[in-house]
Amino acid sequence: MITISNLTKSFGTFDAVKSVDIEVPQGAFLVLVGPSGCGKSTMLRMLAGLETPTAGTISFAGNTVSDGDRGWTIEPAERNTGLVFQSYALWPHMTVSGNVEWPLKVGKMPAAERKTRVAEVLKLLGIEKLAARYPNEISGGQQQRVAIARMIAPRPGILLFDEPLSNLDAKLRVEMRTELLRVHRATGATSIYVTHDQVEAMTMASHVAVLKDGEVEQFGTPQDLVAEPRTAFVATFVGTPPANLIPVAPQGVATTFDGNVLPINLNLSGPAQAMYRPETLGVSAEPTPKSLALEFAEASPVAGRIMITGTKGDMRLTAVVDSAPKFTPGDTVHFTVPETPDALFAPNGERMP
Amino acid sequence: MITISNLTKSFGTFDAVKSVDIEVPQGAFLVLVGPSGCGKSTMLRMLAGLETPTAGTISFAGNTVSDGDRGWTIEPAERNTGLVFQSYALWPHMTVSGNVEWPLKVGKMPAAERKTRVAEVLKLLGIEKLAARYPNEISGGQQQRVAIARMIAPRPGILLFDEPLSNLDAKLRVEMRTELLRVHRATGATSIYVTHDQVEAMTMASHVAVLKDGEVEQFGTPQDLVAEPRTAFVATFVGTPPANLIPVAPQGVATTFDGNVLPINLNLSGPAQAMYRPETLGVSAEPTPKSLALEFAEASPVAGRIMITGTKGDMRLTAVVDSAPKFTPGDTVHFTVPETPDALFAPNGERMP
Amino acid sequence: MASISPSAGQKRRFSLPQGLPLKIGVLIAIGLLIAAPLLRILFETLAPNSISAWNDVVLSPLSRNLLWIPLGNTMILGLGVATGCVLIGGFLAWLVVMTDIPFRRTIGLMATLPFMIPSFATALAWGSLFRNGRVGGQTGFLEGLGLSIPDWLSWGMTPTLIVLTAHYYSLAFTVIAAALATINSDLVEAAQMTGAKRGRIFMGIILPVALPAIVSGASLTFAGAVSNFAAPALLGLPVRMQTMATRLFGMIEIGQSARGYVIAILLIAVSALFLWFGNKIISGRRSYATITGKGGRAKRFTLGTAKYPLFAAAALICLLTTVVPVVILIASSVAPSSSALFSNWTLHYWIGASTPTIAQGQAGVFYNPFIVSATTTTISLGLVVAVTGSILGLMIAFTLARYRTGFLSGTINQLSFLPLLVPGIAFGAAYIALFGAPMGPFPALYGTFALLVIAGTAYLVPFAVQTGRAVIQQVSGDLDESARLTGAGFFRRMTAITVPLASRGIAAGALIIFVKIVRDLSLVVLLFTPTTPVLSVLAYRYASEGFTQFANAITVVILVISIAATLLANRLQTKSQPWLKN
Amino acid sequence: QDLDAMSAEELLPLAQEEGTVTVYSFTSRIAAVEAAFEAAYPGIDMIGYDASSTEQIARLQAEAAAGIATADVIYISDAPVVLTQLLDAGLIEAYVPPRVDGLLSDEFKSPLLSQRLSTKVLMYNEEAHPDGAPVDNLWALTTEDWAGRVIMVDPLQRGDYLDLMVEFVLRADEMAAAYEAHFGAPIELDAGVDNAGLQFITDLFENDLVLVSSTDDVNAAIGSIGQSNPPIGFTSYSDRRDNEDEGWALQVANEVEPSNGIVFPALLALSTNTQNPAAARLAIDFLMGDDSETGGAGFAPFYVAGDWATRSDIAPHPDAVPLEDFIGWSIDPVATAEIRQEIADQILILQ
Ligand SMILES: Nc1ncnc2c1ncn2[C@@H]1O[C@H](COP(=O)(O)OP(=O)(O)OP(=O)(O)O)[C@@H](O)[C@H]1O
Ligand SMILES: Nc1ncnc2c1ncn2[C@@H]1O[C@H](COP(=O)(O)OP(=O)(O)OP(=O)(O)O)[C@@H](O)[C@H]1O
Ligand SMILES: [Fe+3]
Ligand SMILES: [Mg+2]
Ligand SMILES: [Mg+2]
Repeated sequence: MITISNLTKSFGTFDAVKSVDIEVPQGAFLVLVGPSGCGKSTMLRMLAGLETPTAGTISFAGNTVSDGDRGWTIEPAERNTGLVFQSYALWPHMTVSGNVEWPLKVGKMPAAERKTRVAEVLKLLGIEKLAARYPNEISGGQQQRVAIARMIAPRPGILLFDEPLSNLDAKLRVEMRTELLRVHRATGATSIYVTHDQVEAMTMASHVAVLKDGEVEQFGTPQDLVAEPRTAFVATFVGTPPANLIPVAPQGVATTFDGNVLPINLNLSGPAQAMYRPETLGVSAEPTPKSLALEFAEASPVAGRIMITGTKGDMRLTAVVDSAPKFTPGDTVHFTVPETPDALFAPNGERMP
Repeated sequence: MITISNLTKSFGTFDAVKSVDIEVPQGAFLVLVGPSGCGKSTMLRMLAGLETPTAGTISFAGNTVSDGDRGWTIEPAERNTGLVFQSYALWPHMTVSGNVEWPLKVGKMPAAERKTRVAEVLKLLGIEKLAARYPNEISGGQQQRVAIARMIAPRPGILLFDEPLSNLDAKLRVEMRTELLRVHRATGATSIYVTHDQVEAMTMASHVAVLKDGEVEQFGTPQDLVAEPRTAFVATFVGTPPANLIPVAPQGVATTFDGNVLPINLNLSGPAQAMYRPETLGVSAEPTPKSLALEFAEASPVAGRIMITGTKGDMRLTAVVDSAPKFTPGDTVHFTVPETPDALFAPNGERMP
Repeated sequence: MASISPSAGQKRRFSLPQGLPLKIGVLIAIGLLIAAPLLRILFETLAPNSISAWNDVVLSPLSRNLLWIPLGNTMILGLGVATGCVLIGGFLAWLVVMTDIPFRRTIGLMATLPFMIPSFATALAWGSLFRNGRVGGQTGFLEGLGLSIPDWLSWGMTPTLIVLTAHYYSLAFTVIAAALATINSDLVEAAQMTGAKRGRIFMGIILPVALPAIVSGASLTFAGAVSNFAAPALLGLPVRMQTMATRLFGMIEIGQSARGYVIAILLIAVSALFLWFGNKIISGRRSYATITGKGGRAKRFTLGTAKYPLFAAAALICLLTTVVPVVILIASSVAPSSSALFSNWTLHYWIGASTPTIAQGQAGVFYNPFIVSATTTTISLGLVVAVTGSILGLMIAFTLARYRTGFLSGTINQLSFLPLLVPGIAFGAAYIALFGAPMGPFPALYGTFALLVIAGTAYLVPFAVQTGRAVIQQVSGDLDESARLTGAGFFRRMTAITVPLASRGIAAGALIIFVKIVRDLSLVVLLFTPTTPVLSVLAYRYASEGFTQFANAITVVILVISIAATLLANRLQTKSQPWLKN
Repeated sequence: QDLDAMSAEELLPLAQEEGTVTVYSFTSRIAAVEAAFEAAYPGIDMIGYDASSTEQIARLQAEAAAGIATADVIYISDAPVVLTQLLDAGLIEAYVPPRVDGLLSDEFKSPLLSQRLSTKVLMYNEEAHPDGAPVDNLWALTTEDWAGRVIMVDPLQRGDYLDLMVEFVLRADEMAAAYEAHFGAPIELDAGVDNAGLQFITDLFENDLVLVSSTDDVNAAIGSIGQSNPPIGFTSYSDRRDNEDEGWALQVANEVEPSNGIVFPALLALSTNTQNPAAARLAIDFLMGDDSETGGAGFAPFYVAGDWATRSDIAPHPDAVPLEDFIGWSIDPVATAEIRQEIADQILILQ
């Protein structure tokens, strides 16, 4: 079990992580998601012991390993954690197999066993043919896989992944995530995994933490998050595609949607944000009484359907429909809004009952 | 117009790119997709003039800029191309704004204009607050955006992007691709864009080239590729999720599907590979006459539906269904196969008529 | 290995900021090795009978000629030479390391040589071309052609500046080349993409990312220039140009060592100021990490049409600064008369048997019974000090590169630089006084090889620190971090990660140390028991007897040893960095 | 017993018991002495340390500070510095072997034993001036004729040249007389200059005296053959012996008013804390030469033209002017040491 309490990390005056409290059960697979720069990597680095927290503590199975308040931290070497760096951090002077083997050497694994293990993980990641190359002689995605191989080879007790599959193609990514899950399950290790890929988050996670500006917005199972986003931010952040938010305000029995009055009564007492999942929105080339006109942005086939996005000022709506007229950039798309939103959030982002 | 003919690049005995022929019309937006290590970055680097081809030529608007056969290439400086490096290649000794500004200085843009332009692109990429930081003081996704900003600031005539959005969160990625498309359209520049994100490929591309092992598997519009994959490889590579392939062989009037005889007559004369789009497959917890039993791998909500993946040996099937029973890892999932496949491919991968 | 928690026994709590133990360790080491002797020198000048020297030097009617004018000259020399060296050395380093210039290896080798050629030879080479009739004796080649060379070109500041630059640029070259070798080519490529021309990329990207190396190169060449005695003495004295170094030497020589030490201390103080400033530049938030964990490609710049002009420029520099002095040096070891270097050559001084008519019957160096043993001693001393100096230097460099800010780092940085500026004789004397006698359980080291090694290490460690730090700063921190996560300890990481990545810089430092100690006289002569003399002492013996040819022959032997060491280092270099192959 | 009074024969057994003797020598010729010594006294190992006077002094002082003593015998020049920094400081002591006591004049016995004499004197190019020295009075060097053409080593970089300068001051009266002899009028001193010697130094510097850094440079400048108008300057008389090898035409100016320069001693002394007192004395005895014409093996390395043995019984070298015909001033190290720094300061201001 990993207990993170009140964890804070500041760089100068900038707080990258702010009073984070999370409990990760033994063997859990925690996925951290959040916008670029929200502090995910910083979290992982603190868990790995590479960064001393400014405040707060981290404990592994009840033993405090980092104590920001007292300014100490146990050496990374003694934490039995492994980290796939976002920057890979491959050692340029070692070949691919050298990179994977060195940690095993440090761990005093016997030579014969080491050889087998290296071959095994390289095979697992599909890079066995590159064993003799140097990191600057392989492609970006190959480098990323070497970084993963290097980390999992010594079978650390806690696996930390910082966007480990970001540079892989979709096919490989699907395979790799299955493999990583297998590694995770086989060792019973607790894993913490940063990703921007929603599908990855949904399929791999036993728990998800959504971070924003260094704070945890919501922590729960992936299903919870999609079904019951606690804030407007979470709603727009999770899901493939994520939900839409439309600023609404009461106007008599009708409601203004992003300024347009539509004959829909939401029973509001004041301005709010209405959440609509993409599959609940409709799309047409012609206006309807309950539609909003946006500028067509893009269309793409997804899961046998069509995902259509329109923008208007800051607002961006995505609908997933079975079929739709063919739009070209610059066209106006009319998004039809259903009677009831999937959720309502206060203007400050909190969920309304 | 960019004409690539017979382009080859070898590293020692290894051919990273093999006789590639492509014509990219002026103002097109070509997306390169392909598995990790297939030569995408190498292609871009040759287009940028950073790598001299081993054979073949590249010409821009009729002027040959690289000639591998004669071993010469025009300086990158004289090509008016911009490249977002997969590794970002930010200059560590310059601040974020310094990184963006330097190319403008080189381009002799007047100081006042430069300032405006830097502020403008930083704003475009949402990193205006980081202007005074050094690259080692910002997150991975922020670095990636700086790399983009630096490339687009001087408005080069040909834009080359090497997985420019891979480290951004989904939300930002959607916004950024809209912005990049806007930049592309505004300047009329020809763009070549490497990505592993299918949605990106589908929404941004005017043309897509699918690479495999350094060769072009298929070149066409995104719609073509999804609708008419020319090879089995392309079929399994494009689409969200990509299509499934099942090895089939005639067995009297029936057919073996991955070894299992199903009462479906495909009129085959020999073994082949049948392609099924995920949305045509069904899923059930119980076997049906026309189903294949696989081990459940993962499930994830996509576009209001559920995407379910099962594996059996090397075969991996993905179905997208409106609803499905709840499986847990280790369960058996039965994928029901429709009467007619969406396409048939010969065992060597070629499409059968 | 499913357990999450480290067992309680593994727990180690650090209430100290990271890096503090390392800093303190290093500080203790250099405190003992460097600060103690320096303080001793300082106290010597504060003794009751020498304290007046401070007044004499700083605040008396003598100050003008004793301190201020020499100080002015010294600063001009230091800054001028450092600038020149960084530009020339940087230029050559760029050509050799980053471009496809023809004969790269040869140019690279040639560019490391000038430092190995004694600066007096370079000064003589200048004289053989530009000397005019002011002093009398033989005039230079150009006057021989009938040209009239003005005094300012023959003597004084201009020739001294040029000669010292020609001598020291190879230091800058070595350091900068080591740093440039580590630059991922994608940084340069990104600059090429902007349309920037070569010169622009060089000035805007390459030099700035190699800034730590430039600062190191500038510091080393600055220190070299301000402490060099031979060139200003040969070229400056005839027009009464004095530098701190000539003054300091003179004061010690005429028995006014307290004044000499005061001058040395002031020189140290002034230089420390520059060093502090240089360090300031590179210790900000800026990063110089050019070796990153995303293996960038190793690729060379193609020079295209500029190839041959640039090659010509490089070849000319190398030729003038290496070939000419070496030819002069060799000629002076085979010419019976120092005033006619190119006539009546004889190999007597090399292979001749003892003839009573020449040099009081000295046999040629090859028949000299001392030469073999001296060569062995010299080489072993060089090797040992190169190794110890590199190890200590590496520790210091690592500390400085990783923990760039803070008072302790500043102190370490300054201290580890100072020995460059201390006169060897003062340093050696302080060493005898401090470590000569038995100390507690340690036996008296005086007269032992060990003392010489320790003193040599302390004396020359600045080279290893400067070259090492420049390169280590370019190793991205996450490479070390990812090694920390594997559980590897400090030394393990050092040897497996940092050293190989910085190997070129470390090798460069070791090479410079080797060359320095092999050539050094003042420290060696004071500390060593010359029953088996080293080569430099041998050369000194001959020179002091007026057997210049023999002295020069030995200098040539030293040069050959140095070149051999360079070749060896180069070889190891290429072998040890296979990932940089092209 | 009193070692100082013992003869070499008496010292020998004691010395052999000690077994070794270490000599700090300012000249590498000690190597030849070592061989000869070990041949003469088998069983005693002589160890020669070859270091310049300055280095010897630094070393002795540092050793003293560390409380160790490795030297037994000091063979050194730079008498004035040695007297103040070593003898007065008690680091070395005088010893005169009884055997040679009677063969030395007093000035060579105290305060320290002088083994031989060297010079810094005015030399000229005899190829350019076959009829003898171009000057007959030192003051001629301060005239227009010799502007920029008098050369010497910077007296602030070499002790023996500083001693030469000091001697001019110590001999101010002779300098004054020579001035009058040369210019026909009594000397008028500049403001702030209080004697003729200093006036000479001042005038010399003002006459664009050329300074270089080593005696060899001076030799080459003055002596190189093939010069039409060679400079003149101060250097070692003994360097004339290299004329043939080096292509020089150095000759001493021995008919110059009031003198041509200085004659100064090379000193031999005992280290105060010597561990090998008998062997040390034996070594000094050996270095003083045997009773033959040329001083024998112990003195052989020093029996060169232009250097003179202090022992009256060693014959002058046949190729050189004998000491008694030589007009150079013999320095008085004690008197020199007294005003040496002061003169150095004056010169410093002149530069
Ligand atoms: N210097 C080299 N020596 C040998 N092979 C190399 C070298 N550089 C690249 N390669 C190989 O060339 C192939 C193409 O590399 P490239 O970087 O173009 O791949 P990519 O398509 O961009 O892959 P990714 O999506 O992983 O970035 C890879 O298989 C790589 O291993
Ligand atoms: N040295 C530093 N000084 C100041 N701010 C810093 C420093 N290092 C990181 N930051 C800031 O801390 C924040 C968190 O960074 P972190 O790398 O944890 O982000 P992240 O969530 O991993 O983002 P990404 O998804 O882009 O990788 C970022 O906004 C970054 O700009
Ligand atoms: Fe001996
Ligand atoms: Mg990150
Ligand atoms: Mg790539």
